Amino acid sequence: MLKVKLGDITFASPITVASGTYGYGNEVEGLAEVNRLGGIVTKSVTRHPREGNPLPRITETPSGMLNSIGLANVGVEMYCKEKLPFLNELKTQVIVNIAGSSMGDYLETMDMLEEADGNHIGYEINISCPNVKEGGMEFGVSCEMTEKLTKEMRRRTSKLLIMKLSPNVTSITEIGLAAQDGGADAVSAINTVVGMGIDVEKRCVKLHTVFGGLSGPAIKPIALANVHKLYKVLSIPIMGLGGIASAEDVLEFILAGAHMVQIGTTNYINPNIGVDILQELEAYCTENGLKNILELKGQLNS
Amino acid sequence: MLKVKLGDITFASPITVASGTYGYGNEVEGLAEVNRLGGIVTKSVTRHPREGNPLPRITETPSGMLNSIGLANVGVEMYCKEKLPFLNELKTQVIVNIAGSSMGDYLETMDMLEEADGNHIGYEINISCPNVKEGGMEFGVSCEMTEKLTKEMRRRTSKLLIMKLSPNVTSITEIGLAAQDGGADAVSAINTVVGMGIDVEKRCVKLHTVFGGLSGPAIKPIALANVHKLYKVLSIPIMGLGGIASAEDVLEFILAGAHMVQIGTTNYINPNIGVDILQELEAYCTENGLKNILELKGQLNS
Amino acid sequence: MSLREISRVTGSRKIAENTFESTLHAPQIASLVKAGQFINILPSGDWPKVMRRPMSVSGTEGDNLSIIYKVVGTGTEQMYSWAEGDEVDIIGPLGNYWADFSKTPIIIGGGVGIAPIFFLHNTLQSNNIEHYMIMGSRTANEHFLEHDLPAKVLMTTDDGTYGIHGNVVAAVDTIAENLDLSDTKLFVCGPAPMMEAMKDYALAKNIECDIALETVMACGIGICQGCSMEYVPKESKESSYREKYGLVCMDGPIFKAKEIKTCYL
Amino acid sequence: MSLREISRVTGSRKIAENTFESTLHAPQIASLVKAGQFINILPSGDWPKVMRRPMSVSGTEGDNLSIIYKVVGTGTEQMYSWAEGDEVDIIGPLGNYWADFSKTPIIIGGGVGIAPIFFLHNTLQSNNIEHYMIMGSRTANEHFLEHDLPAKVLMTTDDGTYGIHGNVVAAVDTIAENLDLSDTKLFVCGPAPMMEAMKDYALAKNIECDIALETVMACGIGICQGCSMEYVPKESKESSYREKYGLVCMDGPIFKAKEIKTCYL
Ligand SMILES: Cc1cc2nc3c(=O)[nH]c(=O)nc-3n(C[C@H](O)[C@H](O)[C@H](O)COP(=O)(O)OP(=O)(O)OC[C@H]3O[C@@H](n4cnc5c(N)ncnc54)[C@H](O)[C@@H]3O)c2cc1C
Ligand SMILES: Cc1cc2nc3c(=O)[nH]c(=O)nc-3n(C[C@H](O)[C@H](O)[C@H](O)COP(=O)(O)OP(=O)(O)OC[C@H]3O[C@@H](n4cnc5c(N)ncnc54)[C@H](O)[C@@H]3O)c2cc1C
Ligand SMILES: Cc1cc2nc3c(=O)[nH]c(=O)nc-3n(C[C@H](O)[C@H](O)[C@H](O)COP(=O)(O)O)c2cc1C
Ligand SMILES: Cc1cc2nc3c(=O)[nH]c(=O)nc-3n(C[C@H](O)[C@H](O)[C@H](O)COP(=O)(O)O)c2cc1C
Ligand code: FES
Ligand code: FES
Repeated sequence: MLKVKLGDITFASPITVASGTYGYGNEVEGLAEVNRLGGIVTKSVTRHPREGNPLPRITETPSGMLNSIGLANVGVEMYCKEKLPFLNELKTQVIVNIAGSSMGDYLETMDMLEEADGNHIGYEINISCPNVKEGGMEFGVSCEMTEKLTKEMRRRTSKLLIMKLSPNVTSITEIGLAAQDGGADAVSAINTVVGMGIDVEKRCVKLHTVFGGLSGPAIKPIALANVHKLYKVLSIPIMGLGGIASAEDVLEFILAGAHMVQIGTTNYINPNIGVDILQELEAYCTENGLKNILELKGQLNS
Repeated sequence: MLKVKLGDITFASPITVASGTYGYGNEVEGLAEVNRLGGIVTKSVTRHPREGNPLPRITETPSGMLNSIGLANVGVEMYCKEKLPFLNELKTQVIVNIAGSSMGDYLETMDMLEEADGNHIGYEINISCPNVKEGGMEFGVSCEMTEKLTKEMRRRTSKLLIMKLSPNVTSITEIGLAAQDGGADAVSAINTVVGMGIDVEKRCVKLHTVFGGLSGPAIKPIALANVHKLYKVLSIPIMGLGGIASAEDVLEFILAGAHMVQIGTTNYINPNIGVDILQELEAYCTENGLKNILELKGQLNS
Repeated sequence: MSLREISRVTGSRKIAENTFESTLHAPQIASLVKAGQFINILPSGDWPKVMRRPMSVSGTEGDNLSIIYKVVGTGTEQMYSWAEGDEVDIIGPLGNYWADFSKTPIIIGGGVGIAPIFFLHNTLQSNNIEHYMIMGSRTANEHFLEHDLPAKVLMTTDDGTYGIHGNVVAAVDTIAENLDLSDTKLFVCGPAPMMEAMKDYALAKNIECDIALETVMACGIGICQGCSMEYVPKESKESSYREKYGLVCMDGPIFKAKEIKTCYL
Repeated sequence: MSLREISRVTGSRKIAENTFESTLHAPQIASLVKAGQFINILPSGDWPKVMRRPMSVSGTEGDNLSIIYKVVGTGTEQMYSWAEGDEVDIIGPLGNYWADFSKTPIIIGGGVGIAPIFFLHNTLQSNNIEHYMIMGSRTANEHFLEHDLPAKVLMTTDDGTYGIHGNVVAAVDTIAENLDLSDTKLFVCGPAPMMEAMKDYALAKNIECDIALETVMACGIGICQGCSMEYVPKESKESSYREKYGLVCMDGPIFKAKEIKTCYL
């Protein structure tokens, strides 16, 4: 009832977990039933290891949080050596998230992943990280750059290619169309929204980098709007994310036009939220006589 | 301690109330001490009366709300006849918010207000309403249009001219600079963020117009980021707004670079929140030995 | 004019399945409020949402007023956990009220829509105005059975577990048979389908009918323009401000049946 | 490995000004947790924030574990209102723990930083390891006076209202006079300024010193990378992943004083 296909790949359910909120799947051992998820998207991997931004890096906000982690990660070489073996053992679909500061970065990282002995079925390309000077945002706000990067990557892989879009633009649909024209199999939307916090007592910013990315339930309405806008113009499927915290939220995204969803920040509160939700969705399908959850996709009554 | 100047105008405090969340000052009689506020910004006034969007028009979201009122208002003629007399009696500063669908609309409305016998000390120009097809958003996302409109208005009035900016753009600073170049005395930021809600039970959108504007504490981090970005490039002052719910929030905006602030959605919970806050701010100034609250403006320690 | 009052909880009790009555000590509002009006409640001191919760007043007794509510979400859950003596910030009285009882009133409440109907019932009674009262619910345990009610009261349940088997329309029809309809007026509050049915009935039979609508409200005082309802188009085709849409908080909550395009808001 | 357990509140009591101790029935975590480790708490079922609240375990007794906290915000307010029998979702045990007691331990806690120090104290006691304990606070009523403590315990208050007048550094200095510093080890947890002072002291006197840091945490299990601390730069200048920044939740909360760039996080 929950089975969905993206390209040639079958996912046991449309429920996956978002990059940066689930590590590489091993950290949640004992806390979550990883293998029951539809899939996991790894923390962004970059060409070289990154130490990340100076602290402080996170702060809570009303119904959300700001982060400026700065893509701290082991780098693609270590990823292949240390993280890949565990990921290869998983029975859930693995999507590797790639970030970079330049075209070369992105492509080299992908080349290395293509050559590595990984079972991952696809890539999510982070062209929308607002938290590092060179976080790919120059790609994410430009149609030309997005299309070019997508094309180059498409040439390199026959695995799933998913471009992750930023909401911090005047028109997300233009960027989405560029990704589609470049040959992406899907887009995911949204990455975090640019925000800022101030510590009044210390009279200083709450994140060392001044600006950071807002995530969590606070941004759900923004995410839904972006997903729905994309749904209306794209012919490729959309992975919807942003503030999902319940089965009802997932249904909202599917009704808005999402083909699959990712759960991010809520994993911090409940590392098994994805599995909790898919159980509820199964019950929902049964109760509502749905053969497959995607019968609801984009089905908004007027 | 709270007195601030904007252009030639002195405000008893930097605390004002946002357009659309305080009506025309008369509705809160008995619930709020209007005359103790620094000022009030009226509901958007348009050239002709507007019935507003079909219902439903509002819905709650995590720490916020979506609205698509559609600028329902009496129109400028009725405004002058029915609302102006009451506003003229107020001892607080009145800023009239103008919205429109075309250059002609905006300018005619302003001409009529200039001719009317109003005590208002300035205008806030809504070029950022995401809720009507012709809500001025074509102005708010374009530097050229913003500058042109600002210039035309500047020629027509010597009263305060404040352009109200949208966060739904790739670069708010470009629009802000255009307003400054056009001759605005200040900008206010931010208007609502585009969002959407879905009623899962009914499988329909929660707002008749599909998309609406997100406001309330959920957007405070987004508003702060925009205010701070503007502060770093503009030479004209900024009225900061978006999610303010406490004196601490006001201090956050002032530290981020706001010269004055507006309180919006929180008025619905507490119509006297502005006065409550300014009392707290007075106490804060005393405790912290500030002669004037604006000593804090932009004073972020690093 | 409405005012804001920090009231005190004087008591709460369960009156039906998942339905509660709370009384608040609120001398100023209690002295002003009329049947049909509502108050806008801040459910708790650290209320995390951006809107208050509107509730019809179900009655007053001296300095106290009461409300009746179903627990459906965060706000009503907070109300349900009010303890005696808790302070509750309320704004009221808000909206218009039931008026013009020159024709024989048949007052009809369904679900928690019973609240303003109870208040009306008591107002009519203390003014010695003869009236009929109909209370509808889906099933017996949703009825406030222990309420001590005089004659001319009909109870209905959709499932027949108590009183008349059927909905309130059937009950009204029963009463109406023995009445001069042109000298009868309906006062209605309840769930949308019930109100819609009563509206259709009243229009079909040409009975005067006032209906108290419900919708989401941000401000409750005519500012946000969020609580709109749609009028049946007027003769004058000029579509202008508040001709096409009314505000439930200010122009209502009570509207004439013939003015209302739909009760589903 | 950590696990998630739905614990039950078995009791709560006030132990000092604005400071509370709660005990949770959590058999699995209680059996695993070691002094210095923490748990990550979901303060309530309808918790409106996006992060759990980390709390050091202050001790265990059979199937129960205890925590000590100051009420400072929404989360701790919820904890303060826990009733016996309430279910509380916790994750633990998390982080590293106090280890290596081959040198004479001087264990030092300030404010609610006392929690993991209490646990350490009990661990040392049950292993018959001789040690000194210093508890610092700003003023008398912040001390947990009724705690029944053995000898070799010094209490300090900044304002002299109880015990030694002054801060914990002064107290350590007093003890240290009669000890071989090279055979002494400090174990510290408390407010940032106190930890920073102890760090400087330990480095100046070349005393081994382990410090339990605190910072905001989103996940508590090494995923979000939000809980970073900065290391004193290493010899090897290669700046790479987790060389420059450590994660308090995984690499800590306990770090060696000489590794820590600053205790202010
Ligand atoms: C003028 C007026 C008078 C009212 N009088 C009463 C009364 O006497 N007793 C009573 O129990 N309720 C009354 N209501 C409805 C009451 O305001 C809602 O039940 C309440 O706001 C729900 O708050 P919550 O936080 O518990 O639920 P939420 O979490 O806000 O919502 C829970 C569910 O209830 C639905 N809901 C929320 N608000 C409304 C609404 N206004 N109308 C219909 N559905 C809604 C939501 O869509 C959701 O499905 C009245 C409403 C109005 C406008
Ligand atoms: C490993 C670890 C162990 C801890 N052990 C204990 C303990 O045993 N007892 C105890 O009382 N507290 C402990 N804390 C701190 C505790 O987590 C915070 O006090 C708690 O999260 C505050 O939650 P709140 O919702 O009540 O306050 P919030 O509303 O979140 O914050 C209130 C105020 O406290 C500050 N604050 C919040 N979290 C922290 C933090 N982690 N460090 C410093 N300041 C903070 C905020 O900046 C704010 O000013 C520990 C923290 C960590 C990381
Ligand atoms: C702490 C943190 C770290 C993140 N790291 C990444 C990352 O490395 N790569 C990426 O593409 N997105 C990253 N994200 C963004 C999320 O994948 C997701 O797009 C965003 O948080 C919105 O979803 P949510 O509201 O469900 O969290 C991160 C988010 C958070 C909160
Ligand atoms: C119900 C509603 C109506 C609004 N109407 C207007 C309007 O007419 N003109 C305008 O410029 N802004 C309008 N706004 C936007 C607010 O003035 C403000 O920019 C926005 O709500 C963000 O501030 P807040 O989070 O404090 O509410 C409206 C906002 C709300 C919630
Ligand atoms: S609730 Fe705001 S206008 Fe009616
Ligand atoms: S709290 Fe998330 S990595 Fe430490």
